[in-house]
Amino acid sequence: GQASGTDTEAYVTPLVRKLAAEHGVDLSTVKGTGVGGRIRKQDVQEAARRLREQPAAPA
Amino acid sequence: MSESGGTFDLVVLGGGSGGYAAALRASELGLSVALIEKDKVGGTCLHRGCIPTKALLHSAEVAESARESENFGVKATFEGIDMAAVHKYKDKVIGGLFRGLGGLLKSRGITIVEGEGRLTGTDRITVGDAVYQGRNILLATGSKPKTLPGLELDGEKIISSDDALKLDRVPESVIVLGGGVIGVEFASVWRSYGAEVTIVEALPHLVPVEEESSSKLLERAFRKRGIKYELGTPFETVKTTDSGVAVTLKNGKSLEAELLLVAVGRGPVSEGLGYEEAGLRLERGFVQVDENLHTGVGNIYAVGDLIPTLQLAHVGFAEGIFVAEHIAGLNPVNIDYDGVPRVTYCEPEVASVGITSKVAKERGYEIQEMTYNLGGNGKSQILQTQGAVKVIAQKDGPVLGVHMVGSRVGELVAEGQLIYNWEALPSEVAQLIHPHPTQSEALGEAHLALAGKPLHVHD
Amino acid sequence: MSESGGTFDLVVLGGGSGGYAAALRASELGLSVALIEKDKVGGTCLHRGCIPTKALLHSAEVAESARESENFGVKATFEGIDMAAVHKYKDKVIGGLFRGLGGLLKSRGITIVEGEGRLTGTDRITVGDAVYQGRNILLATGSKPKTLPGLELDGEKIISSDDALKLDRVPESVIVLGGGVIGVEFASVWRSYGAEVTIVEALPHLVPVEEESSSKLLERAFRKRGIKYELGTPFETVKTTDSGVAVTLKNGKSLEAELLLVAVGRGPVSEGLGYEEAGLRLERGFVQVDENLHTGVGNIYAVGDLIPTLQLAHVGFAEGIFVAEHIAGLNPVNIDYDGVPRVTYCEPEVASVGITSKVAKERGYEIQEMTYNLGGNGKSQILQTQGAVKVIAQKDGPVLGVHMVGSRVGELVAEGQLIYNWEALPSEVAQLIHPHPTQSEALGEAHLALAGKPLHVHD
Ligand SMILES: Cc1cc2nc3c(=O)[nH]c(=O)nc-3n(C[C@H](O)[C@H](O)[C@H](O)COP(=O)(O)OP(=O)(O)OC[C@H]3O[C@@H](n4cnc5c(N)ncnc54)[C@H](O)[C@@H]3O)c2cc1C
Ligand SMILES: Cc1cc2nc3c(=O)[nH]c(=O)nc-3n(C[C@H](O)[C@H](O)[C@H](O)COP(=O)(O)OP(=O)(O)OC[C@H]3O[C@@H](n4cnc5c(N)ncnc54)[C@H](O)[C@@H]3O)c2cc1C
Repeated sequence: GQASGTDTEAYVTPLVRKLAAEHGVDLSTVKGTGVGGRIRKQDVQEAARRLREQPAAPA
Repeated sequence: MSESGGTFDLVVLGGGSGGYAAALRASELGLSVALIEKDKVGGTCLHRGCIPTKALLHSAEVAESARESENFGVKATFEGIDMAAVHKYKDKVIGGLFRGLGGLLKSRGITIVEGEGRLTGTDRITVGDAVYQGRNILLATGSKPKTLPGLELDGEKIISSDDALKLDRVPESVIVLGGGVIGVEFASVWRSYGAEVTIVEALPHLVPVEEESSSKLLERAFRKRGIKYELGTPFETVKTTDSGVAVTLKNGKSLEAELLLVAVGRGPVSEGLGYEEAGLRLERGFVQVDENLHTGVGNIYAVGDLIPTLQLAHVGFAEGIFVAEHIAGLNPVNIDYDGVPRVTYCEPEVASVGITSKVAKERGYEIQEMTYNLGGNGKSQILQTQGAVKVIAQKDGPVLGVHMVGSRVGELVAEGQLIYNWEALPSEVAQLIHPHPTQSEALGEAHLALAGKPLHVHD
Repeated sequence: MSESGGTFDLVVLGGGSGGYAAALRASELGLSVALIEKDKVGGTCLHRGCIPTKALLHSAEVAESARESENFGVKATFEGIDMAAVHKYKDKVIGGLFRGLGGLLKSRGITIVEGEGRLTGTDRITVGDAVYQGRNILLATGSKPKTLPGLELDGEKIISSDDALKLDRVPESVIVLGGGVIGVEFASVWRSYGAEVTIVEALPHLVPVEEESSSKLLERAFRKRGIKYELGTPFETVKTTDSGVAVTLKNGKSLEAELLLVAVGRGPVSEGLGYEEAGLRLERGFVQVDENLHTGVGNIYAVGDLIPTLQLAHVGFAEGIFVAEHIAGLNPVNIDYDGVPRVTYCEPEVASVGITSKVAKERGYEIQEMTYNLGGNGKSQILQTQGAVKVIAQKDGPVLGVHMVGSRVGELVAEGQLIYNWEALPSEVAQLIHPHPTQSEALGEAHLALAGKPLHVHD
């Protein structure tokens, strides 16, 4: 978990994390374009756009 | 016979922090605004509150610095306080800000009405003969010092904060009734000025709404400074004597001093202003509002110390801005009052944002806490201040509260405000190494430790 | 004959900010660590840098406060500086932090080796007869004062910051060569102590790497304080005289003073340590590394002032932590050096984080700027400090830089650090009303204005 500090997940900022939650974006699927591979707001917005355009999965 | 003062998109009653912030924001949003003020724009905060007290506190800091100068290798002699000069300094600061505010209100095209207003209908406020009609009304008449039943202020020996700010001398000794923000700030000033000070607080701690560990650190610091206090001991009576006042407490103790400052809280200014007649709900004098600060009557809103939210200037600002944006149709986000930073500017300062560990537990959170002692913080050692930064986080979750004690920590709570309100995880803060050597590093260290990667932290 | 000092997961050469932070973090992560230090753990920062200079700056603040006390209604007389007592105070602060750090390193199980080490292979460091073998090696030998070609320091009249920190008297007059961070800090101290000070800077501004408006505000403040400066005028020669030094500048001017402080920068400590022999790339003495702080040779890393990144203690901390996490396989995020806060602790302070408007334009950003003058900030008026907070944002985008000048603004940059690194939009900051009355409100006001909702802002 985050509290242990030994995670290897990419560093995200709270503002990015919030944006991702708002758009239903799974951060582990997003590739960061920021310094050192940081996930930026733009990356989340881009992922959200692709999610929206992706055809609904067949039921 | 009444004449028309005109019709406005917004008529604001009271030009304090809440009222003028609403007026400024509404005018920015293109609304026509009348702002009615019977005394001076800027209200309590500028003229009898935040600003004058902080000026006194700064001159207290200068006095302490001179007194302790030899600890820092500086040869200086402290000779005393010149209250006339203190007032000159204080009034100069107030005057400059007052002129700035007046110019600002004028430049935004706000109609300033000088006079005492009264709500005379759900869409109108009357000032003398003139009626100001508002498509929206904002009540922001603020607050005034309260006292206890049977305890009468005489303005001479038994005084309020208003009187204390005008005092022309440093008293030999003072009893401060009330260990809340206003009480401890005056206690701190007078002690630095050389007075004997005793605080009487009915609750078990100074600044009792703060995290208990902060109260305890403040108490320890005050004890070292020679500020006495009686905690958990309600006041019983006071008599004025030739030389001052004689106070007795419920526990039988009696205290004497030159002055008694009554700082037991502030009550709303809502009487005789037509509020109840217009159908507003009042409780203990406070105007009741919904989450949009609407009173439930017509288009009448209320903000600031008049409503039962935190009595802070920046809460007034935030509420005033909220109402302006709301009536302009901007759909602003409701204020999260837990996320409002609180600062007590005594020496040492106490600052916090978010919730206390007690409240966190009441709300059912599983929490982690980390207290970083300022003893490990280089800059605090340089300032020779003691205290701590305590950070409370939800287990594996975001920061829920930041609680600090120490000289100058009031400036650190702005960072805490972002952390709390942006729901940061300790690891997200820990990623950013704070500038060395600053006091802000203590906040960084606490987050590093909570994130499982302590840096300058002893086990 | 060499004996074995043992084999460790990490052998660190140099116990300054970079080296000891790496040692602490690595030991937390379960690695075995040897830390080799020839002098004292804590390095430059603790013994000859950050901490002692800030102690001098604080006693300078105490001196100024006493000198200006009457402006605040305090009767106090400033009589002078007692350098012996200043050193006692400074050494007490250093001593306390040094003991704390020593205890910390010991409690984490780090093997501390006292002695001068040398890289004697790609996986070993030799100290005297003992060889310390490391699965990973970290070089953190730091930096030392530089001088100009032909300008020799004598430690008496022509001195470095190391000498300046030991000076047993307040000089009558000083010429400070170099208007960067170290130069302006000493200039500020000595002026407060009563010396005549002239700064000579070859570039057109003091603190030339800062936003130009910050340099100009500092220059204005220094002029008011009676600190003289010669900008855009390179140094030519210096001669020592009976009474001090005689300096000539390239523009023909000549200056005399009791002392010349040479503060033209610091160079890496990398000579004669076996670095080149091991195949490391050096440029102007700096060890070259990749984005993971790896030297390209074996498992050898380098951090801190030894590599050509920002020469700051908290950069050393961040780099040290990074290397420890990297070799432990944690895959840490690379450091964004633009996001490192910078503070210059002279009076007034200069602080910044993010990029300057010049760099923003070079990178092709369309930007918006807002400068909030501290004249409108209540707390700054109470402190009687002048300056400004400038915020640079991408047009319709996040904040790119925060640049501040004023007393005590160094503590405000921690909030700026979150804003920049979290790529906050001005509107996201503007949503949060800062505590009143604090200096942090100036940062809030700048963001409010950038977000199109100015509060206490004159057009
Ligand atoms: C000693 C002291 C220290 C304080 N320190 C701080 C601090 O450091 N930080 C902080 O955040 N807060 C502080 N406060 C609290 C802060 O001052 C208040 O929260 C703030 O002023 C509330 O703003 P307001 O607009 O609601 O009311 P007020 O500021 O009280 O303004 C109300 C205004 O309405 C006017 N008015 C009232 N009735 C009428 C009428 N009928 N017609 C026309 N005008 C009318 C009054 O003249 C007044 O100007 C302090 C308060 C005190 C007393
Ligand atoms: C006057 C001054 C003021 C400063 N103020 C600030 C400030 O306010 N804020 C800030 O962030 N930065 C400040 N700095 C910069 C800061 O001190 C440095 O960035 C920081 O100390 C760099 O850390 P380091 O670990 O790379 O090197 P250093 O701190 O220089 O540590 C290197 C260590 O390696 C040891 N060493 C060297 N060679 C060997 C060897 N062969 N064997 C064993 N040990 C060896 C040295 O004895 C030393 O202890 C200041 C610097 C100076 C000079």
